Amino acid sequence: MPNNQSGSEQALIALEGVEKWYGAFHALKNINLSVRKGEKIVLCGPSGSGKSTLIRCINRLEDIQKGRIVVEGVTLDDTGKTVDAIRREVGMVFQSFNLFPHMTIMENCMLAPMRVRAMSKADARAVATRYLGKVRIGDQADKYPAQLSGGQQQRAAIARALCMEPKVMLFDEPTSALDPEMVKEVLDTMIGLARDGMTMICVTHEMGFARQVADRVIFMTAGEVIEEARPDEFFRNPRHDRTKAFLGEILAHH
Amino acid sequence: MPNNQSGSEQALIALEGVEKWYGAFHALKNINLSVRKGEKIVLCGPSGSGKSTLIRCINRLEDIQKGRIVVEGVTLDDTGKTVDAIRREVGMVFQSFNLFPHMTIMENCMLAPMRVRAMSKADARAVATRYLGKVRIGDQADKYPAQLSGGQQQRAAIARALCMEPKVMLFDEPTSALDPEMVKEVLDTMIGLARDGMTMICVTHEMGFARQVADRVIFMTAGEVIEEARPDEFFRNPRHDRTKAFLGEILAHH
Amino acid sequence: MANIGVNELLFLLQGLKWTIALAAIGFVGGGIFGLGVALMRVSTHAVLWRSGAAYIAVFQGTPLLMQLFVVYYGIGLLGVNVDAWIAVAIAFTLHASAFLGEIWRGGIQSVPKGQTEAGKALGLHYVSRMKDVILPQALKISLPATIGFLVQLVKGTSLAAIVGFVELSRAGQIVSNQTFRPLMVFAIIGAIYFALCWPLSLWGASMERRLAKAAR
Amino acid sequence: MGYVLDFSVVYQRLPELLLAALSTVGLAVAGMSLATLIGILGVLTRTSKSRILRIPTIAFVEVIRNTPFLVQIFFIFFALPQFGIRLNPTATAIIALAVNGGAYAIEIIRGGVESIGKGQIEAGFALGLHKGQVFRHIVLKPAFRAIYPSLTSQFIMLTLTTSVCTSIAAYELTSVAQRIESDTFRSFEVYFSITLIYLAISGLMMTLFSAISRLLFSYPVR
Amino acid sequence: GTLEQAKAAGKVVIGIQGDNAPWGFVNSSGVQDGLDADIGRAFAKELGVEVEFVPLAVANRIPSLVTGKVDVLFATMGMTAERAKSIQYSKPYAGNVLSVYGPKTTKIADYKDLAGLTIGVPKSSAMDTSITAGVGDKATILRFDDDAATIQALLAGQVQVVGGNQFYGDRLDAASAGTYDTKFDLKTLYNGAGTRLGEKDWNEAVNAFLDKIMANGEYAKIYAKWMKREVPKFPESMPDIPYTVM
Ligand SMILES: Nc1ncnc2c1ncn2[C@@H]1O[C@H](COP(=O)(O)OP(=O)(O)OP(=O)(O)O)[C@@H](O)[C@H]1O
Ligand SMILES: Nc1ncnc2c1ncn2[C@@H]1O[C@H](COP(=O)(O)OP(=O)(O)OP(=O)(O)O)[C@@H](O)[C@H]1O
Ligand SMILES: [Mg+2]
Ligand SMILES: [Mg+2]
Repeated sequence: MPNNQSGSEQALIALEGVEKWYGAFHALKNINLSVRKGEKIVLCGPSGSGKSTLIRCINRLEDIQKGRIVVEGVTLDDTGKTVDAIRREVGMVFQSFNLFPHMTIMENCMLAPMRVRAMSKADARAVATRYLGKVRIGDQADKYPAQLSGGQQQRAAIARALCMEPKVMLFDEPTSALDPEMVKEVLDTMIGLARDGMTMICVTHEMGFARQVADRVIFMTAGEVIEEARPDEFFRNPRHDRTKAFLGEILAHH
Repeated sequence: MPNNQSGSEQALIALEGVEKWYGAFHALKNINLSVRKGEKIVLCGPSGSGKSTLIRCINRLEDIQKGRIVVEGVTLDDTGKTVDAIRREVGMVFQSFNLFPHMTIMENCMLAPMRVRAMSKADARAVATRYLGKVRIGDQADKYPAQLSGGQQQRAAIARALCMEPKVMLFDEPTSALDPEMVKEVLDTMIGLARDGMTMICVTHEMGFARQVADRVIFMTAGEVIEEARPDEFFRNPRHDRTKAFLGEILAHH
Repeated sequence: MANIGVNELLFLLQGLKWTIALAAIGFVGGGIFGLGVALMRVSTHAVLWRSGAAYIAVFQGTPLLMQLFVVYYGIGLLGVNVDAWIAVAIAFTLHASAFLGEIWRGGIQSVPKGQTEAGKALGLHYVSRMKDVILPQALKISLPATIGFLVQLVKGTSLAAIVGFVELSRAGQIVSNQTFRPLMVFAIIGAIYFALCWPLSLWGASMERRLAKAAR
Repeated sequence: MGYVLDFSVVYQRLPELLLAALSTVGLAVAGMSLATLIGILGVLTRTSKSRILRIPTIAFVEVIRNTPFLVQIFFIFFALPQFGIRLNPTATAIIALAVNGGAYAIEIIRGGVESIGKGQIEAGFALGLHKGQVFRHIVLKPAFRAIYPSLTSQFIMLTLTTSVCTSIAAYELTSVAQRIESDTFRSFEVYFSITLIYLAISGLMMTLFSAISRLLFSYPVR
Repeated sequence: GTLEQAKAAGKVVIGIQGDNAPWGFVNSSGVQDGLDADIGRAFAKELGVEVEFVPLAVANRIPSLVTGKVDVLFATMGMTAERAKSIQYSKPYAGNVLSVYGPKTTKIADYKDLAGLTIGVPKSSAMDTSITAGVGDKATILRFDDDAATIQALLAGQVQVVGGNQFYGDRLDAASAGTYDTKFDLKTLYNGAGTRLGEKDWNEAVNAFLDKIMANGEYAKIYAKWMKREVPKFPESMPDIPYTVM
């Protein structure tokens, strides 16, 4: 799917013919994807279909064997320089939060701006304060991760990524480790981000969220993208049988 | 709520004025509950409301500071004897499975019957085979827990508890550690058990399950039972504002 | 002034025999009592775990040499004649049980609480819960540290010279004082210890790798 | 038995013993500090992708852990002068303790580093931190917290091992005790007393270790 | 136990050094040998009993005696007044000329020439005591576990001189011929057998035995075999070191 978008907006992220193997296991098969600035993509699919692998390739937590990944004009190659450049522009929020347990929330947020952007302590604190406020946990700044509820931790992880003021945010099932009540607060935070125009790629099975904010829903199975559509179309009229079966089950016991 | 049930059926489990503190924290406040043989209770409520604490008190994984817990006529006191007697009659399934990782599924299931019921190896194996079949993982008997999927592990945990042929089963969020596709298989197993007439107390937020099998839904908040009703009533017409808010949120983003 | 010849080597190997016997005593005694100490340390009974803690503090905190001395000569001073073997057995047991107790306590405590709870919920009594559920897992976790300690114990047997055992190190000292070649003698001794300990270390490391692989 | 315990000898020479005890503590603390440093650097080379760094580290660890401390200290004191490296007893003792403790520390700390979840390291990378920064800011502290008990008990052992340094004539508690013993033949009194002094030293160390742990590792975990 | 008990049991247990050739050592066949061993054997023969040697290290000589694990010590024990408060010495039965040894190239004639040097001595030895008293804190004294380590320290250059017994010269020559020589003598130290304080029976038996072998020439033979020197003249008494139980 070469970049034949309306042209006025250049692709912020482009994956071209990406192939990824784990040993003999073919995890990603000929992935082509291009994301414009401000676009919000929801990625879904059954367990093991390669969703996490895909977004982890984008900020080079996994390497790829074939194809090309371009972020903001920088092509990811094997040099540390392009990796660094890209990681500075791409924030990531993990399913399991991965907050640093030995630092307060504030310290978690200040670390990367100070070490990577060489910000002064005061500046880093100001940035952290701003984003912690944005995700509405400014009052928790001086607590340690273990002292926060799951929802609060996940929002802290979002704030930490935002403090680097990335151009793109990647979310890997950011709500699935949370209990039902906490899901909402994290989703609300993400909806807020989406409204502010952040470019987002989000792995999630929260179909309400997909309906509300996604520009495109992408459905993967067995390492392939088999469906890609606007959310209303995706839910109303899925083309593939596999998609239909999946949607059936996901929506069934809810 | 003294035991004023229809009388034909005696209460299998009765909690009377139970109070529980963790240090200074008042975790359970004046809990009164009586469960008849064959009854299925669903316990729900926000995080931290004391649901786990409540069911853990029933088989004495936590001690209580006030009140009385009676299981099948035996009053739990501080002697090891009543604790043993009750634990023999009450099975429990944990959210995190807690299978013994160094034993195969078969060995997991045979351990307690052999050690507690002094069953012969052959008898224990026969019982284990029966219940593993019942939860439809008979073919996984000789694998180790780590070799099973989450849903299979949880079903093995159910089989393990069933092998003691308990009068009551306690479930503590048995599906919340599972991914969406695996939830279904465990719920199906539980529905099967319910149909067979097992007495069950189940902490869960799977409202479909509650609708389908519960005789009563109990809603807790801040250590208190604030609502207790038949499921249709509970969902259609919750009395408390707190319940309404909670249900609103749980059902909203599904 | 002799040279280091076959006789001297044989003499050292005689010492090696004692080294192995002493290590075995320490490990058996320490293993049995160490389990007791570990169980005391994880007990919910305050008196038990406090005594366990005090035991560990005292016997980890004093040199093995001094423990041997006190057991062998200190008790002898009271007019009780203690056999050297018994003294060694007692002192090595005290020393090893303190260290193993602490290592195994760590192992037991790193078995998730859910395992104990699952055992309880199944109605298993204390002995079965420990023997069938907790200890096998704890032992697995602490195996590398246990082997590490065994290696240190093998080397620690040299201190038994104070109660008259001519084990490897003492034999080395004797040979060194006859030949006046301490460097050569101790190089040989180092090599013998290495030959004895390294396979143990390797075994421990391979065990560690196996465990790491088993845990997903 | 006719023997009468007489601690007055020890009491008279207590100042000497206490001074020597101080030296023992000094040797132990210096040894531990350097051992920790060796441990941290060793973990980096031990886990390095480069074989040129990794293999020698492994060899170092295996040789040191599987040979007696006495042999190691003899080697440094008596054999290194042949290669032109002549160290006085105190320096020899500190280096031997550091090398011995360091070999153990490498393996212990490596265990801690490996216990850090992959997610923590990935989170660091995802924030744009470099490898060194990830190690320094994200891995090190939780790793030390995880292995602190084994590291400190190894260090208590190291403290007691200082007594072996007497064999190269280093000045420390055991050597002074042996001198007093040989002057007076009051073996029991001397050995009982230094047993208590060693117990006091290790008690002090344990107290200090737990204070450090409270200071550094008191962040809550679940 | 007592002398009577030993005779009844037909065995005397003698504590002896295990690694201090040529006084007492275990030879490479694992048999106790040396001057002390021969004298010990003669002592047992005199009593008409078997001998059992317990090879001891420096650190456990006295404890073994005091706790009754051995009956008597023939363990190269230099006689000093301070030590005599803790054990009962017999008459002296061996002499030991202690000297300072060093490289031929350094000129040292007495204690004051030792100032500023690093001196090695075996710990718990009379050389240690003498040199410590003689130079005080004007020199660095390193105290090693045994003779082998002390000599090795000199060879390795870790010390500049050593204080040693009369055999150091031979050993240094064997290691590096013509490099080292004797600088000056510190003193002659006499060794006595040790028994428990207050136990008359053992002390008298040892003294009577020593008198006898010195008179009948057996002693001179043993001495010549190991020491390769003239038998020195032993003092009749020493201040504050009683030879007998009072
Ligand atoms: N390090 C690895 N080595 C080998 N196979 C791997 C590795 N990581 C992932 N896989 C395999 O790659 C496939 C894709 O994994 P991935 O984690 O991307 O799936 P996913 O779509 O995110 O699934 P889920 O919804 O369960 O998170 C899976 O089949 C998985 O088993
Ligand atoms: N060991 C403990 N010490 C102190 N407080 C505790 C302890 N265990 C639980 N609590 C507190 O008791 C309250 C009830 O806990 P419980 O686990 O029963 O809640 P829950 O209703 O099961 O919540 P969830 O849905 O999150 O599992 C919580 O506020 C919790 O913080
Ligand atoms: Mg995934
Ligand atoms: Mg709970």
